[in-house]
Amino acid sequence: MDLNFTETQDIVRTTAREFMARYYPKSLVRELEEEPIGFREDIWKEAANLGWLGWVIPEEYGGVGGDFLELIVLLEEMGKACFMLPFFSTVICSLPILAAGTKEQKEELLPKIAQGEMIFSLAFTEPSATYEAAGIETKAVADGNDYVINGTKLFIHDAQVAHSFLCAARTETDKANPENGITLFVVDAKSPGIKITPLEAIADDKQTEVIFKDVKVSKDAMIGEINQGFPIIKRLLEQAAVAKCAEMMGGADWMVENCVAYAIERVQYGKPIGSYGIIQSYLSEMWAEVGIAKRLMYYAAWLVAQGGPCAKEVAMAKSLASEVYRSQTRMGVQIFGGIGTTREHDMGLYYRRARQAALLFGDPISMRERVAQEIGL
Amino acid sequence: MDLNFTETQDIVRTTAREFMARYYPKSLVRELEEEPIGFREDIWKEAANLGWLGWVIPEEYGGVGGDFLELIVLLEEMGKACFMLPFFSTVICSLPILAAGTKEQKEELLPKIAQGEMIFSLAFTEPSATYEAAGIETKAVADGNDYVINGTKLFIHDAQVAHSFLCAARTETDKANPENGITLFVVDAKSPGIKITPLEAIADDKQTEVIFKDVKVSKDAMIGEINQGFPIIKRLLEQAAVAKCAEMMGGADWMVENCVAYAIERVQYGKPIGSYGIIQSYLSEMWAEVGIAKRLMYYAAWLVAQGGPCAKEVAMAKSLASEVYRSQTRMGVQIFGGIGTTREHDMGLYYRRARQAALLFGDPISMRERVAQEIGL
Amino acid sequence: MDFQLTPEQQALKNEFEKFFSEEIKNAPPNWSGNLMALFESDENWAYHRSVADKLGEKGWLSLPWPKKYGGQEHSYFEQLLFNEVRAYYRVPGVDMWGPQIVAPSILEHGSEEIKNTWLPRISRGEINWCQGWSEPNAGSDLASLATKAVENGDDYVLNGQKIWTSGAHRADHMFLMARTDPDVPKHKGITYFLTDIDKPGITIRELLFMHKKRDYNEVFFDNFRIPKKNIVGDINKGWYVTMAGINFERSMIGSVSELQGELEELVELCKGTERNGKTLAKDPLVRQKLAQLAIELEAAKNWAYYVSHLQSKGQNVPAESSAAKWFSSELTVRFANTVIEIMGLYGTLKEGSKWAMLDGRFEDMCQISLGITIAGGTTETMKNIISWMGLKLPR
Amino acid sequence: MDFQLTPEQQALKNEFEKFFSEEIKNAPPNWSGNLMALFESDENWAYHRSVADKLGEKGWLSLPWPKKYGGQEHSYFEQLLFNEVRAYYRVPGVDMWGPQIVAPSILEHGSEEIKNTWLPRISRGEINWCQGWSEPNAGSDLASLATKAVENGDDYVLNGQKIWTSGAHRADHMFLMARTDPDVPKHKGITYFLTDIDKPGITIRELLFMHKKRDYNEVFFDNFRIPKKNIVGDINKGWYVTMAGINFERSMIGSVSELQGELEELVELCKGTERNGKTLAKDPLVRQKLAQLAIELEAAKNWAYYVSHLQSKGQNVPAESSAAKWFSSELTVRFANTVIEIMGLYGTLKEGSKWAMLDGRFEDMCQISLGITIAGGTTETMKNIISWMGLKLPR
Repeated sequence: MDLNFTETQDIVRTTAREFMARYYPKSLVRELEEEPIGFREDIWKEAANLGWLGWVIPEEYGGVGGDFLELIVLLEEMGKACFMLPFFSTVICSLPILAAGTKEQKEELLPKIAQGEMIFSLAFTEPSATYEAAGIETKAVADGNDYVINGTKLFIHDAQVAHSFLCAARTETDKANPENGITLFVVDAKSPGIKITPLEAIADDKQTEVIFKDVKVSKDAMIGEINQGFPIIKRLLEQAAVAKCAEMMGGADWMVENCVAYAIERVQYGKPIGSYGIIQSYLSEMWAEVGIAKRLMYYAAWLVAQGGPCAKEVAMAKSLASEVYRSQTRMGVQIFGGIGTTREHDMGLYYRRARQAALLFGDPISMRERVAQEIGL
Repeated sequence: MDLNFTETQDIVRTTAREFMARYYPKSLVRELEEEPIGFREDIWKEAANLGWLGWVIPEEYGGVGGDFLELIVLLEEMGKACFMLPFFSTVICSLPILAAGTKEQKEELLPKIAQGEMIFSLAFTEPSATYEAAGIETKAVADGNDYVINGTKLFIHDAQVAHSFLCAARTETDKANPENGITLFVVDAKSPGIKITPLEAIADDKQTEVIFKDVKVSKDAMIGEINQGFPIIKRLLEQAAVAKCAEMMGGADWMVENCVAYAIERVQYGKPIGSYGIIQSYLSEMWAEVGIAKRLMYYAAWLVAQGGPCAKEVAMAKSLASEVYRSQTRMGVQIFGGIGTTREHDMGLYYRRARQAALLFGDPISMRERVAQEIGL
Repeated sequence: MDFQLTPEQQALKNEFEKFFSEEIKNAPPNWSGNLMALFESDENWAYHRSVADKLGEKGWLSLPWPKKYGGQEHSYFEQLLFNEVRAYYRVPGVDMWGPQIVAPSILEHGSEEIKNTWLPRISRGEINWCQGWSEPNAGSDLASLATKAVENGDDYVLNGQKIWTSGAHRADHMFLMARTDPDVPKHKGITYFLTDIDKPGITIRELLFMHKKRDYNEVFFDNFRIPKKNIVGDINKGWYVTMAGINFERSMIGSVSELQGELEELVELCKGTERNGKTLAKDPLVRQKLAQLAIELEAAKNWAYYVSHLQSKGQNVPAESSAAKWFSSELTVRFANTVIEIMGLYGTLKEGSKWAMLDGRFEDMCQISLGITIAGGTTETMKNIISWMGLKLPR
Repeated sequence: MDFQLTPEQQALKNEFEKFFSEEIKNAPPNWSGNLMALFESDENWAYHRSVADKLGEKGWLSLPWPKKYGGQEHSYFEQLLFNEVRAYYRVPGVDMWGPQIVAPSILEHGSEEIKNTWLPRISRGEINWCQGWSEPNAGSDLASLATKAVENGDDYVLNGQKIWTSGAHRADHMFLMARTDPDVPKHKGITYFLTDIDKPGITIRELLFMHKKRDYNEVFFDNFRIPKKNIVGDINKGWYVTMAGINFERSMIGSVSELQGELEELVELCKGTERNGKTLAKDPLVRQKLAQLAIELEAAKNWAYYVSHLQSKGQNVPAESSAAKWFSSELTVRFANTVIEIMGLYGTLKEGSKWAMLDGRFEDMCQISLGITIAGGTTETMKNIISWMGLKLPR
């Protein structure tokens, strides 16, 4: 056992920090939040040049061939910087292609992803607002060499800039086991019949409603076997949940560091507020709980990277990170006082993101239910 | 609206405080906790002389003819003093007799209760450990002019000193509505077939298992109509739940007062611990939350006293008082530090009672479920 | 102890009920009734103004004042009933400051001239106030304020900066504190001024809330002149004038009552919303959460009644009212966050989103409520007041 | 980052597993494995002693010590694995103080004579220690201790009182701090002594826990003599000797691991217990509560591993280990209270009651765990350490 970061992990972190300091100031976060598209070609290209988009893609497909834990370190820094470009969406969609795509699909798609030429959006959730298989009602019906997709996808990130969707649709109805009968397709975002409508949400992340109306995709666009999409998606959701934890914990790090710094600097009644017991109590809890949640996240991420069963630990990490991030950002606002509630201060960026991220890829309640199943209840 | 205490309420409080100071020191609480019977005849007689046992019994039946809110004030003081004699059990059993008994039953039983000659124990709960009607499986079967009772009652307070039980038994089975078919009986504690076994529990209150094996009671011992016992019990349970709140909030008052006093007196690092921000944070929360829970309790008690519907408010009061008392006694231990965890210190008396009382006459979870029903969910 | 309203109280409450249940029907189409709603659009502001005029006419903006100054001589308890009913229906029309903060200060410390000049205008609801107290370096430690006022002929000339000035962009007047003597202990060199703000020397700059709505402002004074006759109380005694201004109905019933209305809507929503094949109303976790909110609201309501009862008996209740402030502001944050948990992904959608639930009011509330736990005394300051004034703990 | 145990670590862990899973079979019939269980009866104490002898023989009481003094030169991480496995099986046999508190102090500050006299006895598990640190007026502020030791020939003569002396009634030796110079700043006049306690001048009085079990004692010194050769480190330097004693495996893995075992039993219990017509395991509220406990345990375990990892790299980690102490002791209280909520009325029944569940262990734990949040540094002190040493906040 060695809980130190590897040298590569350290390098990834340093590079990411330098990148963010150089290209991604907080003022840009506010700009991107207020724009409908929220994209910067130059930054995207720069990220691609650093190999980030292809970090976990093997070299044979144009990637870096790095590992999942390095990606986690990178995502922490992105969370810390409130990175809004469609990196998360694209990378999580690359994972099932890598895991379940045919050689042809990999050769076609992965190099483009790695080079930053193909932005992906995951079209999974629907008005059922769940990550369970039963929530998928979008249908794909065979029609010659094609499938025809009909349905509404909701809470879909980054559709507004995506070149392609990774779309989960039902190709068969199995009431007894809704996990059967789901199939994954890569769908060109410019296909006729796709209608994208922005949704404004608390984190000003770019969510949309995506309606598929008689959208045709070729059979070749299927990732994995027909009706066998859910196991692939399940793995993807585990990876995405841990990745989301990394973003959250990166944000939490920002918050603890900045709250501590402010408490030392801000004077009221002639003393730094950080010298008052009640503020020390808040800050020590924040530091400890964030630290503890983060170690659990690393463990879950390591299990994910190992490729074995990790459903329990991922659910644990997602639930705890979500709860901790929510409650600690709540406390953080209290440390900063009025200024922390303003648009011009960064605290609100994190408070709002905490409330959104807690619900993405499994909210704490559903994650605890998963844990209950896994511990034998 | 007038939220002041009445003059009588103030007198009851003063009298009770004097009584406790004179007859009921904390050393006696420890003695009573360690004795299997836990009773003092002289104190009981003194309480009867003050009219406490017949406080809410009309004068025509030998009582004082006081009101329920005065009883609440008295119970607060009892809670504050950790009063262990079977006052609570006896008084809550007197309420349904008063409400639903025949004139003969009232004339026979109530004067004895008022004079302290008849101790009652409520034999309601069973191994099902619930206060819902469905939990009653003890059966009473007609046999000539008698009923024959068979079943196990569990978590029964004060059976070890009771002259009589108020026992709920099923005289009819109605699967569709388990509230039908329950009948109340007054059962002589010396009846053949009753077996009482002590249960040791966290508060060292006197709980028992009471087994009824072919216990005969006369039809005349029925309180209310056959099969119609549950509405009577329901009312009793509401009264008992609020009464338990009063005990809890009295205990909470003890705790806040004593924690504050100790925080002012106890010096560490050259300053009273009450001058440290984290301790001030604890104490201000304790004071506020206890105060808030208490006002809700008074409101519920007033509704109970009015005799109208009060299920929602009683459930609210019981849930909140229970949660607050539990969490505040937890904090209280932290204020006192080591000494508060010892047998010789009083803090533990309250910490232990908080954990027991929270579960009696409806635990917070079941009370919240009741509230959910009442607000239309 | 008697929780029954007197017949007079009940009659008055019925009158309030009747008025506000009607008046809410005049709300503009996008009226959310949230805290900052009145500032959000000209339409909303016009609605607020129209209700204010009606309330002024009815004498409901001066319920507890002496008759001599146009008041109704009601107790704080009747004021509570008014605040409760108005908030339940989410109707605006009461200036945040004039009737309950400025007026008590004037009543206690103002000269007859001040009283006769300002009180009638406040009771008619015609002034829109903003508050010039906090400064960047004077938050919880308010008495550290640095804005200077220097005597100059019949005026004082102000220089400095205020912050957190809610609604300054809609207001026409400001009440403020400024330092008139820098050489004495900080509480003893402050003076209390009233001023219109439609004149030179004052700059109002927006300070958006984290969700981009405008409530706060920064206000800058650059040789801003206020006539001496607009001083309330004595020179350098402004701190004590301010303290009189906290002597209003402090039960927080408004927040509680507004949430009570929200809870009722939520129950209906949960009964009509399916999730995973059953309604939210049937989910035991949702039931527990909503029940807990209902309990906390009922408790906060009873506490508010208690605080108001004490105040109506003439008691000064800093600890009790601080507990009310703390408990109900934190409850508002908890409430909004709990609703978002219950709604799940839908809960994060904003007002105006096609798929938002209850107009996205809770997405808004889970942010705006943070301000309530800070403005007018942070949660931590409330705990200090309880500790020091209520429990007499050593500092 | 690699969470896989090395083959050597895995082999060692397997050895521990094998030993303790066998050894628990030798427990006396009423052995609960709770914190104070070893003190509860002569049988329990004998069980503890018998395991201690075996552990001493295996060298498992001195895993991280230098070989020179009978140790195994393992890292703190191997010590953690030992502590984890032992706690999971609830086996006693490790003196609470000797191997992990007294020994590090001796190793760092003791003379060769002290080392050669005491270390072998500790590593053989033959000494039963009790701790003479806290006093009635020296709790969190330990350096205020007032017990005096005055030089007299070859001895020091002690007068004063100690409190919270766990297990003094079973112990045969005590390590203690006493004031040897009252005229210097309080940290600088304290000396560290070792002594046997089977001699005149010492009185041990029981101080029962709130549930009437005996763990604590008060200890009174009345001209109690300790030979000078039993001083560890220099005269008046005892405070620094003590500080070395906190340099042990501080991850709190033991508490966490014990609760992990409890959780597994609880899951089985809930699957087999019907309430209101269905098993507790099927109740969504119970599922959420147990899942939350499982999550917090897994988190605490990972944190413990992290702390131990840092320690095994030679880092001194006051903030991290304080967080471990705080989090896992509070978790123990939360755990016990949650279990009682789940069990309902049954949860309050004591060990030995006919109807008690899981032998009433949680009724006991919900009380005894309070001691863990206080002893060895209160939750509040832990937060102070984090604030001051971890976050560098001003005092």
